[in-house]
Amino acid sequence: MGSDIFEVTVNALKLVTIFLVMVSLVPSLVWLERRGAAFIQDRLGPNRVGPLGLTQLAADAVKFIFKEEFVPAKAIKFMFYGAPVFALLPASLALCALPLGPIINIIPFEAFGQTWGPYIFSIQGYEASLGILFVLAASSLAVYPILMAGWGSGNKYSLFGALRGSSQIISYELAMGLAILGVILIFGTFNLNEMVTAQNGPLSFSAFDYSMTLSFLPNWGIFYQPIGAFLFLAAAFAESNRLPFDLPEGESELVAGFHTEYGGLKMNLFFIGEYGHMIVASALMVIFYFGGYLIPGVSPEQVTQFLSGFIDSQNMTAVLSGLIHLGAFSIKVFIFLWIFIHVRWSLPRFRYDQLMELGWKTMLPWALGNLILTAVIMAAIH
Amino acid sequence: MGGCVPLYAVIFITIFVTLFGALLLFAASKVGKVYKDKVKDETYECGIAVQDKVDTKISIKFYLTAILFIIFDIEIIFMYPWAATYKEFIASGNGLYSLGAMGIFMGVFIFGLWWEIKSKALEWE
Amino acid sequence: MTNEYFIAIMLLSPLVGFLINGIFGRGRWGGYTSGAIATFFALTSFASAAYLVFGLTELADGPRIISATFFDWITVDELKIPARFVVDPISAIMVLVVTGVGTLIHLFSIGYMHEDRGVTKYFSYLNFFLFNMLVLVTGDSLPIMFVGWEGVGLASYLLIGFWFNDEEKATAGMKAFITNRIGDAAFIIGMFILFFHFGTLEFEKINSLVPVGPTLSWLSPLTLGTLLLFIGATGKSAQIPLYVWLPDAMAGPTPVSALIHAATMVTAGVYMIVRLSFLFAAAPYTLMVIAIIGALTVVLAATIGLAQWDIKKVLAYSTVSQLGYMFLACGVGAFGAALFHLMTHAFFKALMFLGSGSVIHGMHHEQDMRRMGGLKKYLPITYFTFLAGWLAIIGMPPFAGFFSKDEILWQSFSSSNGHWIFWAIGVLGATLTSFYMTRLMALTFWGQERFDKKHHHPHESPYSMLIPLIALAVLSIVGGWLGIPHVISEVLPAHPANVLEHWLEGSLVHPIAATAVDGGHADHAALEWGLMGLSVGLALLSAVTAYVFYIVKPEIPKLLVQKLGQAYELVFNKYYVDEIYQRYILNPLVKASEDLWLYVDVRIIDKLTYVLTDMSIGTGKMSKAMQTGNIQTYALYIVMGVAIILTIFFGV
Amino acid sequence: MTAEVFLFWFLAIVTVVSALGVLFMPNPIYSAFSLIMTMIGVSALFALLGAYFLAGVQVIVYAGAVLVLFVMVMMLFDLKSEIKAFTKGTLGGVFKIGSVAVLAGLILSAIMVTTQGVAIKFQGQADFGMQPTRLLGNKLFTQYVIIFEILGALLLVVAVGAVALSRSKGGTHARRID
Amino acid sequence: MLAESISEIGLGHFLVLSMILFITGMLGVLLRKNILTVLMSIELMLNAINLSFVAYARSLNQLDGQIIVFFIMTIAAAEAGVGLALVVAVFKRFKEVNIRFFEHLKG
Repeated sequence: MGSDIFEVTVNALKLVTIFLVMVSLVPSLVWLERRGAAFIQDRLGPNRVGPLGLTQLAADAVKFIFKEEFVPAKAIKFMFYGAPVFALLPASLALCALPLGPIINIIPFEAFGQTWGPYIFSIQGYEASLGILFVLAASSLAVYPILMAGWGSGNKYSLFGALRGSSQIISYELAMGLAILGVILIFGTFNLNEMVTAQNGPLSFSAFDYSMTLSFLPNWGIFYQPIGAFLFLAAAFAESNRLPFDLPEGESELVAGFHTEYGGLKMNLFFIGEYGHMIVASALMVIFYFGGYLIPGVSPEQVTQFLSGFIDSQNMTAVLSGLIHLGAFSIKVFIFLWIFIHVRWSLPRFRYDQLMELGWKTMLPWALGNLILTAVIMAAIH
Repeated sequence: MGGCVPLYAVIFITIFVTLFGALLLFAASKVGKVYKDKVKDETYECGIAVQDKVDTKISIKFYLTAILFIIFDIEIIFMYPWAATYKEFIASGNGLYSLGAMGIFMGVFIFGLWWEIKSKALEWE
Repeated sequence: MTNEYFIAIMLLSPLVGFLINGIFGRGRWGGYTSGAIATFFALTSFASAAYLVFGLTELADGPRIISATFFDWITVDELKIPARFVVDPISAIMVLVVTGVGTLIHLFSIGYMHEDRGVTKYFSYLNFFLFNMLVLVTGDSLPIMFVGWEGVGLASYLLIGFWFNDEEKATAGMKAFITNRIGDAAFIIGMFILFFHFGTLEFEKINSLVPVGPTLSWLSPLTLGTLLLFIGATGKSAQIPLYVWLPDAMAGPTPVSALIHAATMVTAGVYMIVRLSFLFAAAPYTLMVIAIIGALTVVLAATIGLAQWDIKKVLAYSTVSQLGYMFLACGVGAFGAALFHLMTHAFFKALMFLGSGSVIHGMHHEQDMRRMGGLKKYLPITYFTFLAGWLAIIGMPPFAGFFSKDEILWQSFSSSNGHWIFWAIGVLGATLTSFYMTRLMALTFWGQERFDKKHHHPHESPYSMLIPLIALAVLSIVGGWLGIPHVISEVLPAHPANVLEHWLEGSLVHPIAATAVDGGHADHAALEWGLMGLSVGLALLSAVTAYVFYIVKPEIPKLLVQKLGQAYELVFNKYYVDEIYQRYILNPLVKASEDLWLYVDVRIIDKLTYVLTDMSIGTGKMSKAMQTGNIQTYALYIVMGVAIILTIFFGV
Repeated sequence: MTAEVFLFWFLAIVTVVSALGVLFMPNPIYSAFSLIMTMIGVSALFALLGAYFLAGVQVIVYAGAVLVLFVMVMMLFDLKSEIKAFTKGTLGGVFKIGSVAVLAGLILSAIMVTTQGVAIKFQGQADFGMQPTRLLGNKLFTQYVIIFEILGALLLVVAVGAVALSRSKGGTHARRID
Repeated sequence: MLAESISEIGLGHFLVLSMILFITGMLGVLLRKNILTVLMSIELMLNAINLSFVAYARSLNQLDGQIIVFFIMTIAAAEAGVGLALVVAVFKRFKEVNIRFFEHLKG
């Protein structure tokens, strides 16, 4: 985990920070969602506690912790308690594998009476060389908390919700996997960092020994995989059980789905997991199709050069550049999070059979078609 | 041991997250008050008298969906190494071979999908 | 390398056609589609055969051979049989005849069979036959030849019984198959004897092992083996005593009769002997037997042919008789002449069968000559082509049959293995042939129209049937020019060489005693001319006689029949051979089988098997206890088995 | 003790303990969750051996698909914890355990013989990048392409068979015997 | 010897671990009463074999072992799918998952 104490600490802190940021993003997202919903529905939303109702978040957190701890008599204790804890895992594991910024090169420096370094840090929890595979593997585990919760509650509505939810997740995983295949075809790698680096620079096509550069557009994946991007987005909605795909918690039929029996903090943990999925999905969207942490029109080297114009320390420049890119990444992710929220309050819910039909009979064939089209075009233009 | 960093990190974050959640739950259970009540302990079914058995008729469809998912998932997994090497194959002039090999496989895949759709295995009434 | 591909293409393309028609075609394709497919593959085969033979002519003199070894077919101890196929001067002729005539007959069949319900099946069988015939012809060892041998037998059986709804026809198929089986058994035994003696079955290796001098003993393996092989040949090539199946085989579709039962398959026996000439040449006793059988067959079949009314039966007996000539030629050591006659016979007999097919087609499946007559007006092209075949078969110069038949006659007279009696029988046969063939012409094409004009409207056949006829007619005319005898060529302006003799030189063995006589042919020129003239003259005379009998004065035959009475009955009933076989061979066999069944099978063998079954039932009852149905117990057995195997593995 | 060694022992303990969990848990659902743990552990071991792609596939296929199916089926069956997790028959049990022990001994000695104790070390450093996966893909699509296509057909057959089976009414004549 | 075998990892370690998992799975197959657990134990055995294949692949520096593991996974998934389909078909009718029950399916 690193060669010396400094590196180990930084890496560990990175992981913890990413996780904690994810956790703490949730209240703000909830606030955003409530305000956004109110805005869409021409209401005000929470606005009493603190400025713009922002302190509502803190109040909610406190309330969650102090809520009564409640376990139904029929519940299976281990499952019942385990489910919310494990609900946190897939999203955080996946999030930690995503590249959030460029690599920071630290040249040797003096501190505490000894020389440290040189180090190479990436703004990323850990760099899994087959990043996509890791993310897919992690998110494929997301079914279990749902099943555990459904089974552990000892409630038939929970069980129904869980089965529905897991069926839905696995169904859309296929379309998602196929959509990602298009991306892999284009970039020829599983590594997320390499993907992001490949999207650097202006958009340039090369076909039949003839290349064309459109300097006003960035070299983003969306221009190569427009259908794939749309399919991925739709599948991501289903994967994170968001409207219009939130069938597992269709309250008209199933009370509240698999978390019917949950309340207080346990419920909150499920929420964190769900929003975590949303964040991961948005981040993947950005990485695959929207240039990741890259700022359109400006390469990371240019940023570093620009910064070194008025900052002496090379290390400071690197860190600052990294943070700027992290900021760019966050902005892009937030745009997608807003799309998630906006869609939730704009579209009605599917019926369950419609949902399955959409997944198997529409998205799967489309994703396949997209894949074949991509492959054929790639072979043809060579 | 550069290659092991992710493994360490993954194990670390797994344990950390699990502990975080567990501790949070533990803390919450200690902080809040608990009022035990027979009716409260019952399964929540919107206030209607509880139907005792959880064992109700669960549609075989869920299971069928899962089994089809396994099969298609593996077929998609098989496409991953292909997608990763496709560029290389094209560069070495064997793009059509690779496309053909996968074309046959995909033909089988599409046939399977078509058959499932046609045989109404994917129908949810 | 390319030659290997071409051999593979030649062999496999009919097989491909067979598979395509056989698997996909059933009930789906009409006659034209499947016929076109089958013909295409036959043509492909012919094209590659032609390419190969052309390549063969390009090769330098000496042992000219194109071969391809595809894989090792059988490897058991000493017995090593590679799947090796060769095209050498001998098989080249056969390959060309088989694929060439085969293609023409495929083409003919399109017109002839296209309305039949099982036409796809028919064409697939035809292609199947072609494949097996090619295997027979090109195979480079006895077992491979035998595979083809059996394959063509099967194809023949299937095609004779093609209209299996008719019991008589199905029975004819079975008769052919079973009669052939007798010959095949002898063939296999002969093969075994040769293997015992030589330790190999590949032609080349046997060739190098054959002793130099002739084997003058009846019981030597060489004589016995070749005799048994010859019995096999009598079965396939319809010689005495196994000829009875061929006339019945006419139950099959006429193109099949032309291809299988006239041009190619029935000549397989002759081909086999020619192929193994080095072996037969070393066994003079066998040659003698072959010559005698051949000569007897010539006369016997020709006499039967005199009294038949069915147009196809006449041709069938004619085929038997002509095959007798070929065996006669083999018997006197004139293998080249046998092959030559085989080739020309393939042309004109196929032509005549197809011609008769055209007649039958035109007459709406009427085969009885008594209800024909005067057809030349209605079927002009068929008539003229048939005329060429007729002239060829009665041996009129310069038609093909003349040269080959004359060659055989001369050889049977002059060769050291020959004798003037053979020559005399041959000439008698030729005279008879001339008579019944003219009779056939007269009854069919000339004279009055004896058919019912209200019901029969004879019509000329479509072009797909006429083109093969014309092609074969041309071949029947010019085919003989490949082997013009020296005495004639010396007279002719350009002195055309005997192409065939030159072509086969080195591939064929002359009987060891015969070489001495061959040298001074110039002295025999006058004799040869004389004999030639005599036989042609006799044939001509007999033809005229027949014309007089059946056209000028039709009452003479009836008178003759009354006069001859008993003799006519004998001939008309084919010497009662079928009845004799039935009475003295088949019935005793059936009786013996019944006795065997009642006494040996029921009393001894069944008892034994009951004891065995009781024993196995007992064992089963004992081991039943192990089979509980409990899956985990089974798993335990697996675990124990693996443990035991591992223990043994470590122990050793 | 290098990081690799520590990871190996850690993962070995995790996998073995959870494998024993599969064997001894009375409730099949807990067995299933235990098995998931084993699968993930084995996947981590794959990663330790440099087989990153397989590690991912292991989790996606086994943990993410096959065991989901198992768990779903169990929930479908509504199985309660079993009073007796093992089949009846003490003598048979002893026999089974004995045979397995013998087999285990044999396998162990085989391993010891072939690897000479622990003398065989891994050569070189495993490549942790994208390269092995590319090579794997290359090999899969050249040398093993026939098997690959056959497996495609097999999966089709399984899909069809599973659908057919799920529609069967279960019409045999077996009696219910307790 | 012991200390060394703890502090250094080689092919043998992975093979022994694989064997332990395999034996555990085998005991599960032989002893468990529930057919579902038996199926899971089979999966466990397959996993153990996979592990040794990958260890050998690493040891021999060849990728063939990994490809075979890939294939085994496919087969295992197919086997699980069909096996569970059968179990479900039996359960739907007889409500029984005891492995001993399957004895009575004969005839």
